[in-house]
Amino acid sequence: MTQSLYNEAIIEAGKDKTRAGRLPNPDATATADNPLCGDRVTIDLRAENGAITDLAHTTRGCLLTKAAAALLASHARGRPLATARALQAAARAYLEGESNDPPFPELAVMAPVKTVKSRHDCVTIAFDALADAAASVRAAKEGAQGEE
Amino acid sequence: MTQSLYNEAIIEAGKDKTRAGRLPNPDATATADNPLCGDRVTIDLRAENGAITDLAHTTRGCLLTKAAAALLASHARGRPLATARALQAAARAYLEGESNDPPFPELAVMAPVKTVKSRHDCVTIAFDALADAAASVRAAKEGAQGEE
Amino acid sequence: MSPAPPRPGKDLRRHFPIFRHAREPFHFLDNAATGQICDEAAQALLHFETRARANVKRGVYRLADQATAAFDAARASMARYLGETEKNNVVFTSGATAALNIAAHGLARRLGPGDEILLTTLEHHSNIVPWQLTAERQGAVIKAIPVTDEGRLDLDHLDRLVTNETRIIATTHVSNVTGAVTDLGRLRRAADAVGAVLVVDGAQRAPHGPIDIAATGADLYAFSAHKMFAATGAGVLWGKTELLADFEPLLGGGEMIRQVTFEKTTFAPPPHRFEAGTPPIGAVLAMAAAADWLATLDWRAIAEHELGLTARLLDGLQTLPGLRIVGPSGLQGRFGVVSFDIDDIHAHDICQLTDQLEGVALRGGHHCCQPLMHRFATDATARASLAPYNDTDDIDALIRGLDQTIRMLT
Amino acid sequence: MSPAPPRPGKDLRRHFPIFRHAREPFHFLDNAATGQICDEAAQALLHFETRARANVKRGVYRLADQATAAFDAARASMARYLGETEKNNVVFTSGATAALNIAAHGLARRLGPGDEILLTTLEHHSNIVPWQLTAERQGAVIKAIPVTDEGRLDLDHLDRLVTNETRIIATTHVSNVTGAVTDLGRLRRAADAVGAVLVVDGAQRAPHGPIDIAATGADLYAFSAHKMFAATGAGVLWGKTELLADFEPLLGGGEMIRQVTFEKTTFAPPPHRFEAGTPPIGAVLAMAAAADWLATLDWRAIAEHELGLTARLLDGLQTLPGLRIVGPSGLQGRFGVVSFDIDDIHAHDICQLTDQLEGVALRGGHHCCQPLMHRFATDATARASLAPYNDTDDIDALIRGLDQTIRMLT
Ligand SMILES: Cc1ncc(COP(=O)(O)O)c(C=O)c1O
Ligand SMILES: Cc1ncc(COP(=O)(O)O)c(C=O)c1O
Repeated sequence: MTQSLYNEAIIEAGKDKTRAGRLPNPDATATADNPLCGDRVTIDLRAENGAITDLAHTTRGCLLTKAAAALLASHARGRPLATARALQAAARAYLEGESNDPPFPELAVMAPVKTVKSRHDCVTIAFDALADAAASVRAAKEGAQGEE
Repeated sequence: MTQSLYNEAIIEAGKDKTRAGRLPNPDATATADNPLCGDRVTIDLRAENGAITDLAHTTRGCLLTKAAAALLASHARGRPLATARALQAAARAYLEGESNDPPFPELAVMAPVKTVKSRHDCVTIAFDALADAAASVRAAKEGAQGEE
Repeated sequence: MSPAPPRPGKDLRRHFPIFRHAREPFHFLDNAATGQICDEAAQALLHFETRARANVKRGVYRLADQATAAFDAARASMARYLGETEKNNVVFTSGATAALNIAAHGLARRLGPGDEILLTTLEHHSNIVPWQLTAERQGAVIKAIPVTDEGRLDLDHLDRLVTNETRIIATTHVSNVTGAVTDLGRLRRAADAVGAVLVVDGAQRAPHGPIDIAATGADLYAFSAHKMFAATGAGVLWGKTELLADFEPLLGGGEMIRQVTFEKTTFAPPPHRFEAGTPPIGAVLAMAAAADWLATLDWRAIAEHELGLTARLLDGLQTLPGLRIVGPSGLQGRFGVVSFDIDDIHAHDICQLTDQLEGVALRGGHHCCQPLMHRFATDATARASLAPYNDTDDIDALIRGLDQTIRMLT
Repeated sequence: MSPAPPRPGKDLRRHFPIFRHAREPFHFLDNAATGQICDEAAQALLHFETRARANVKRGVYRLADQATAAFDAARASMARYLGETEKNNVVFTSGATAALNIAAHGLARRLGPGDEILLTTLEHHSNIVPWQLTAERQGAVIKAIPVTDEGRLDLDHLDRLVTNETRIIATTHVSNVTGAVTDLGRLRRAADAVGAVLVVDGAQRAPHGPIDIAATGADLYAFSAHKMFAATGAGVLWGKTELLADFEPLLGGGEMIRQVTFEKTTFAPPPHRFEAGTPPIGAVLAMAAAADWLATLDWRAIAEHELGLTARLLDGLQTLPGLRIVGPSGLQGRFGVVSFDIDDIHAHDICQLTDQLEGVALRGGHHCCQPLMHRFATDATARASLAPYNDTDDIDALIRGLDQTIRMLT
């Protein structure tokens, strides 16, 4: 039997509905999915002065997907838009064992997932959606600046 | 190493050129080939009163093919056309071990080929060609009778 | 006299190396995805690859001749498993998927614009996508027989679905999600009424003992070796002589030709026409060894055993809160494949936890049956699927695991 | 420090189970048809099939997760064998033939009526027939680079053969009949001059050690596992990202889709798009194990050893009456594949007798190269082909056997 993948902290995070749902009038929305299992995370984002001021996620998927989305959503609020890509890379590196540090401390609860390769995507698709949403806010802002 | 497949008798029959070549004005000609190795036997036939009066074979192929064609050609002269199909079936049954009797005694030299399945066709294509040639003589004769 | 066949369950399990070697509790209930390999198949595979390896269909040295003879005998074995004597109607493929693609490609020339291919909502993607590729190329239309709330084909309106334009009916023999057995007789008559070809996906039927292909009424029949307790990498397309003779090959290459020039190539007759390149020889020989061994088992006893386990499973599942069975709730006309979902718990969480807690191997997902998932308004189900080596310990571990999973996650 | 790699010849032979078990003289010189399996591949195959079997890409229980991870690692191994880092450019197939068919099907959309595909007279049927099927469907034209009297590509008139209509150049890397190595640099430049795609059949190159795919200049590269000392039933199509991304799949089925409805199906990105159905998992893992092991060998020493044997073979053959070598008579730009015919003795008789007399496994026939046979005005040749485990005893047995054969039959 596999080492315990579903620790208390993951189960709790998976049930956490604090940032679950949609935002009204988001600055950007992005969806990422896992074609192999159909899981899907949609992230709505609001930003100001290059920082994430608010975000919410709608997640269809397993407990790991929900837990990762909830943890990421709590962490990301208030962070610079520019860090979203780095978070995405750091999450992958952490799961694949290329780095010992989680992208942020709370994600350390996902440590048991490292050994279960087929579940890595469950954790990373929320990061994918956030990175895409952040990129599209920044692109829109640059576009707007360009027009000035 | 395989049990001796090429006995003296086979080698001798393979070199026998008595009935090798073409017949002038044959009553029928048929060709059979082995698509896997490209071997090919063409048989020319002359017949009278339902019996084979003369035949010749042109054989492109290995020693077994040549030997089988030569042995068959010597045997078939003077036999009823009607036996050609039976010879064909008997040759196959002999090689596949379904019958202990060769279609005619001289073919017993082919006994070692029984255990080498990939060479069975080398022996049988001459029989295929003879059966086809005989069938076409008979068909032609029947056609001619029908017109009388 | 041959010895009595092993009894289903733990006795039979001893013929499968993986169970002899398992050190931890190992309740393998993912047999619909792949069966475990039996000793006979493993030995045939290993013998060929490590002691007798040579390429087939060409060589004359002893090893090559023996390999060719064994390959030929394997064709006869598979024909026998199908209750047939003509071995040349057995085409060796890399699996059921390849077999269905060869069928769909071969039948393409029978299809013109507006012609119809009738599938079913139960189908595996491997019996949908090949037809879509063919339909698109020929301008044909795809229709599908619907499914009842019990996960069976709904044949009530078959008359309306089968039209004068129906050229092909392609159906699974046994559903890999609900376990329902298709009424092939009904479909055969429907096909006959309009002169359509009946293609049967037997991937989930082949592991359940010898098949009487004539009784199925199938014109073409496909299955995979790895699901019938042989190795990965081989399968069969069985087809009627006249049909196969008319098929264009899907793949070109060595061993499938009669003569090649740059101007014109002619093809070998079936089955070779469809076996381009070096075949998966080891896996084919393993499949034949498995088929020969399976034919010695007592399938009446196995069916009874598996239905007993299915009843135990259905009973156990029905005690669990929030659990819905996707498929027949009874034992008639089904095999031991049972899918279900649980309120608010994702199928992957169910599978991960039952493995973690009780060592149960269960599959979760869409099972390559997205149209069927859509029919049942779900993204994914969990699925338990039985083989002759399963026993009550497997079922009980599953129910225990599910019970704990539900407590943990709700 | 890792131990020194085994020396080519008898020392290396100990790593191949078939030679350890052979009871009679066994001089295996049919390596171009299939290589013998090495211990590493046999163990990986057996381990997966009998101890670790689960289907890949879907399951989450431990066994399935490990199988998926191993399958993924195998992709990385094969990329490494090709000197590449991007594993997703490695498509697993059932063999070189399937790989070339996927390539020919995928490139079809680049071809219109009158467009040209340039092949060579050296090609194996598996690198001819797929292009003919594609050409016929698209109305394209097939041309072929001729061959010199030494059995090498004749590139003198390449300028005239490559035209503005040339969309694809498909060539073997190493001839399976003459052993000649293709000057891929020349063909790469010719392809670049007109914007054509370069497809390379590496079936006979893959057994000769790691490949620097970038240095070959290939856009697409195909080979089989069974010729590189792994199991039957697997192979690779390697392709550049942009090309594969643009390919339509040849086979439809499970595991290659993104979303399936009866109305519309969307496909997964490469490599999965081309891996419909359950893959030959055991054979894929065996191939990766073989590739990893092959990468540890001393290929400079092996090349020297094989060329030494080739020289000994050519020298020996030249002493025999009525014998003609079909291929290069020298050692430059070639591998140890040597074809020949003997006046008035059929290739099959040569092969049968050398096996019978000396236990030599030799291949006779057209070697799936009928256009090349036609070029040399013969129906069949006999062929000896070398692997790292061959040694002088094999060559000497062959020459002895040929000598006796000629005496017996002439
Ligand atoms: C040059 C060449 N190309 C392609 C092939 C086809 O390989 P396979 O039969 O393994 O598909 C072969 C082997 O027969 C070959 O020698
Ligand atoms: C009903 C059904 N059809 C077809 C297939 C495809 O079989 P394979 O993946 O072995 O080609 C499967 C197995 O996944 C199946 O369950």
